[in-house]
Amino acid sequence: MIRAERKPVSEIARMLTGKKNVLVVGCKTCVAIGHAGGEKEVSELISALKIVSARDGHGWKFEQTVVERQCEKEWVRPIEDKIVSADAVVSLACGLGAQTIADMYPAKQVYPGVNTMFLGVPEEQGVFVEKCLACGECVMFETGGICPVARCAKSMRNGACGGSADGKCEVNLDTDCAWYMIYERLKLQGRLDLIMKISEPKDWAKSHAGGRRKIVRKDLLIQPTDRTGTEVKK
Amino acid sequence: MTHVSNLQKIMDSGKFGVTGEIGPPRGADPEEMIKLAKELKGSADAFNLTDNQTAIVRLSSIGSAVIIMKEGMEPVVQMTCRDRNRIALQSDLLGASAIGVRNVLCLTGDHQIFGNEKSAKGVFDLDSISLLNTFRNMRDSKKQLSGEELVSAPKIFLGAAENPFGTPYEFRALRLQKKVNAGAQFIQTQAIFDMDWFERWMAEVRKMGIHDRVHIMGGVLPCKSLGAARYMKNKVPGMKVPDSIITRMKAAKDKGQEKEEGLRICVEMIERLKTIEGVHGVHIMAVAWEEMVPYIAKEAKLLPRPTL
Amino acid sequence: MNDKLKIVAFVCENHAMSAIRAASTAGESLPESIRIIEVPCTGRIETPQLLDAIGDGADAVAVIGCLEENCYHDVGSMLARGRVNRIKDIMKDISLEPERIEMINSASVSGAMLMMKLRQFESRVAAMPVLVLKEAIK
Amino acid sequence: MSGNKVCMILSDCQGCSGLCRDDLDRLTAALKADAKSAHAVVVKAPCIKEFRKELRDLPIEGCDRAVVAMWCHPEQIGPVNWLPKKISPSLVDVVDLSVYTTKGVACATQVEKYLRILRASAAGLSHAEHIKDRKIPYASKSAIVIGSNDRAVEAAKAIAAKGIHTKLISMMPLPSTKADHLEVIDESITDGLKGIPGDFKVAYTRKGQKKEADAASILLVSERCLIKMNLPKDSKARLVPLEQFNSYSAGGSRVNGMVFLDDILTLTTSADQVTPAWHTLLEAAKTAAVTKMADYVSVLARDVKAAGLLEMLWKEAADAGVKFIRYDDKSRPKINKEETTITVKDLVLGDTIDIPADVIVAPVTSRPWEPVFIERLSMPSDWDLKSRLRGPQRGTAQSPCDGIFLIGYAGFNKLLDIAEPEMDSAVSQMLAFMLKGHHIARGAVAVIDEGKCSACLTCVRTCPYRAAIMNERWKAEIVADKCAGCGNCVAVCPSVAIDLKNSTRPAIKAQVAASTGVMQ
Repeated sequence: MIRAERKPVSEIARMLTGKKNVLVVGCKTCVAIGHAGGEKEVSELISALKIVSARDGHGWKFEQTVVERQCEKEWVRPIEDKIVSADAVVSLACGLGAQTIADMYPAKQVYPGVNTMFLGVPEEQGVFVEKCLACGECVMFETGGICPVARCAKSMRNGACGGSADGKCEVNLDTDCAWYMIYERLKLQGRLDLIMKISEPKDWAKSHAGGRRKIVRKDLLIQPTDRTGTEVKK
Repeated sequence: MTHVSNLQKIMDSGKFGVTGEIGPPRGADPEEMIKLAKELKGSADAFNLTDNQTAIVRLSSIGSAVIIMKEGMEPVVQMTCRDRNRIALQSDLLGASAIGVRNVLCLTGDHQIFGNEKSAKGVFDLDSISLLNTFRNMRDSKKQLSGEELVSAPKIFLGAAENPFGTPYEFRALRLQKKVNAGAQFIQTQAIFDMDWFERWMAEVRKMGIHDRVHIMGGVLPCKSLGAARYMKNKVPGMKVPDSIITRMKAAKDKGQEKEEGLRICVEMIERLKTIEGVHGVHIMAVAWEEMVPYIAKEAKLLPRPTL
Repeated sequence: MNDKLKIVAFVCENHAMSAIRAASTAGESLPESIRIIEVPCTGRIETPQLLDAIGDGADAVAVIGCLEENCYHDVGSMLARGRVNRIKDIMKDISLEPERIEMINSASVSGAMLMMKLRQFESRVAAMPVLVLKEAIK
Repeated sequence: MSGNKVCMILSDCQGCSGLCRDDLDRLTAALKADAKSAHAVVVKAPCIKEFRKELRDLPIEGCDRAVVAMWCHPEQIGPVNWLPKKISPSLVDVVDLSVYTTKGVACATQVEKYLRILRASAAGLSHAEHIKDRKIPYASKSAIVIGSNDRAVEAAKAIAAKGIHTKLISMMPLPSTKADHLEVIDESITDGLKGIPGDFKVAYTRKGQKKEADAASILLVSERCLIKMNLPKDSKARLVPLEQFNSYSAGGSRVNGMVFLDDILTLTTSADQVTPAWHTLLEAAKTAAVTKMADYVSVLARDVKAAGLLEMLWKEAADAGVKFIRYDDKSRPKINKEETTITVKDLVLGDTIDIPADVIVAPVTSRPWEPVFIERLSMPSDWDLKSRLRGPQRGTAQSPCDGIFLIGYAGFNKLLDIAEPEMDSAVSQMLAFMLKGHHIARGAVAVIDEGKCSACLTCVRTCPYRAAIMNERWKAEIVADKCAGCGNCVAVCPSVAIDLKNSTRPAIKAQVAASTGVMQ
């Protein structure tokens, strides 16, 4: 899931200087489960901001709410009243949620309350680790189900580099070397031939390097045709 | 096969090759480097010019190459994938070839986190193996990575580095094979301190027959002090320094003796490298102690360097 | 604004509360500024509640739980420590003294020692500049 | 319905219950004794299915309902239509006891819980709704003090003086002590301890004979817990425990000489085993030297262990001006009464020298964990589990098991002025426990709002009692009988889906507001 981390309260407080009615919106999906922007974190942020407001005399008035999925317009619309009556909206959802509100209500000032970090899994209670880079071209079929793009510090396609020591990455000695793991995994599966193949450089055009990406599922489109029978382009 | 560089000629003719290493300065003034080049001239067949080593901003590798070529020395230009994407790498190769650089060492590069620009975006568009493959195709098939034809091909002797001491250990010889398959013609290894380990690795390499297809140059690094040896043992990932080396360094009474002992160990390493089947040369990495290369080469009876 | 110090103490009803009761029976009285809120376990306290105590006008907050290695509910005082540290970070971040919130652990038989710690805490808080809140929190 | 006779079938196929023979027998006997269940049958078979025929032939007189209890899912045995015809399948209550099994809880506690559930079923109540806070009266009215030293005798006397029958089990022979309600069992080795609060059993061996004693509550007094940390009379030096060095250093004024001693026992007993807290000691000595707390800072030690980190610390301390002096066990340092000095024979120089010692700093909490103690007493298993999981920990130990009180069982020596009030406190707590007369078994209190639950598993991972599980709708659910109402799940739930009946959010909020005066 999408992992995020709350911005320092002082940073959020600076953003809100001069505002009056502040709406803090959480999201019940990824960031809630990731303990970054669910109902609990919304309450926590407001409690902290209230202290700042009371001490520095900002006069903020808070309203709080959480939506099921902030990245979807239909879920945001029910809280329209609250958004409209606020002069600042602090979104504790990931970058997607914040932008959904910002795009729907262009006149509103929407502030991110979290730093969206990565796509990761909970390794244990309270520990989240990155495992996918959303690069647009999954290569795990030949790396034993371990993603070298996200899990190798240098995103190498032909590892392991010389800095792999005792199976750990030189960049962060707490982190396992992805290519060490790939080698061990492929050995276990009896597929070491895969690692001997010289892998082609990645097609980064499929990632963000190719510009903003978009997926269109034609079969899901509710798309009228014009009189000649050709699809009207959306 | 035509020989494009002196280094290639020497090793192809069966002679023991020697390379040194020069770390370019952290400024625009070349004077120091020119002075050093004059001192080092003749002590090795070619000199590596590091490419922003450990991600510290320095005078560029190709720029340095021009400077030492003016002094009549042969450069080995190091190229890392950390700072350039495939466009820049291919363009720099063409540029290097055009000004007469003939030896290129392809590296993935140290991670930017170790350097003095920690916030930099690491490019890592390619890695060392795909870089080798790309350069080989540019040279042999006159094709750039996308498949498009080049107007003219670069002339280069391609090298790579390999670390026999990294993990997974059993993969290290295989990875060398991978690099050779990708086009590496010479290999400079990570600094060797554990010679027994290196010999075991070489035995594996020989078993696979790779030593006939590539010139392996053993890397050696003279230790300046006991502290330096300890640092390499404990702090540098992927480096193996056996306790025997530490013990020997410890026996030294003062700084001067430590230096002498460091040099002595280095010379002994080279002597031993010469006896290993499949090792075609030595790469002397006298980091921050470059002026000692002529001394080491002399002591290891590598001088005078042959001219062909 | 407040001439009298107010310290809100969240106290677990197991070992920590027993310690306070035992000390009281033995004739020791709680420092005057301490107001006790009994909770089933310090692990039940959530971060907003700790912040709200400060926001509501308390000068400091103490979370008093079992000894970590011997917590009545196994994990409670460990989790509470984590939350107290999280609030300390927030306090630092908004330029308040992180020492205003403290985790105190006590075994039920160490009432005297707990009282001593509370008195020390009170005097540390008393030495801090007065926290002036300009607005009332709603 | 509750007036009808109930047949109780208890299936312990393949020993799934994990109960030992005795405990199972106890459970059966208790069920049999219940007037309502005419029959309590324990079936031991590979599976209850195998025994259906036998069950059909059970001579069940006057029973028209049945409770089938086992430790697996009811689906395993299918519809219960194999009981005597008189019992209609709709009146058969199948109870899966495995749901109520808490790992690491003493068998006796577990049996007590099962009994509660089965009795509820027999009474025709659904087990979940029956589980509320309940009072369990103590089975025994006496108390046991285990320990051999003076403190133990004093504690036992104090308890007996309140009219509670008290047994003092001591390893050592004790001089005859006469007091009302006090029974001294000396020269006895304690073998084991089991039971639940209010009903403990202590097994001991006296003169080769194995015996058992009942008690509602137990006080353990560790032998080597108390150290009198007194300097010779008239000594002008000040003694500071190393553990309190920080608070001392905050306010201490500058003195002439400060001595750091490796172990306080050097001055008090002849114990030979020392495990000095080197790290703390060296840090403290360094601090003292660096901040010039004394003109002359020295460390007196039998052996300076210098390796790893310590080597650096040692060097730093020496660089800061700390003098290191080694002494021998044969010639221990002596405090001079008249002057504030210590006389010590320097092992290295071979000379006897006087060191200025206005302040003496020594660790008092450096006793090693006492394994003998754990071995001798097999504690209720939940405690045992904790010790195994966490290993020896430092701190005033209190038993996690209600009704057992500890003094000095802390893996370290304590100052007398700390230990004494603790002893008084433990005794008064024990008396309070005895006065209550009953033990409260907690009921279910955490409730999950399924609509809010995002199935994130946080509560499942956190619950110390394994009471939070995922139900068949893939939402979290609290197994009522396992929940102890601690509220740890409430605080970790990111979706605010759980609330605690006895400590709700509004209640805490109101309490906070009231205590800060916002309400007025």
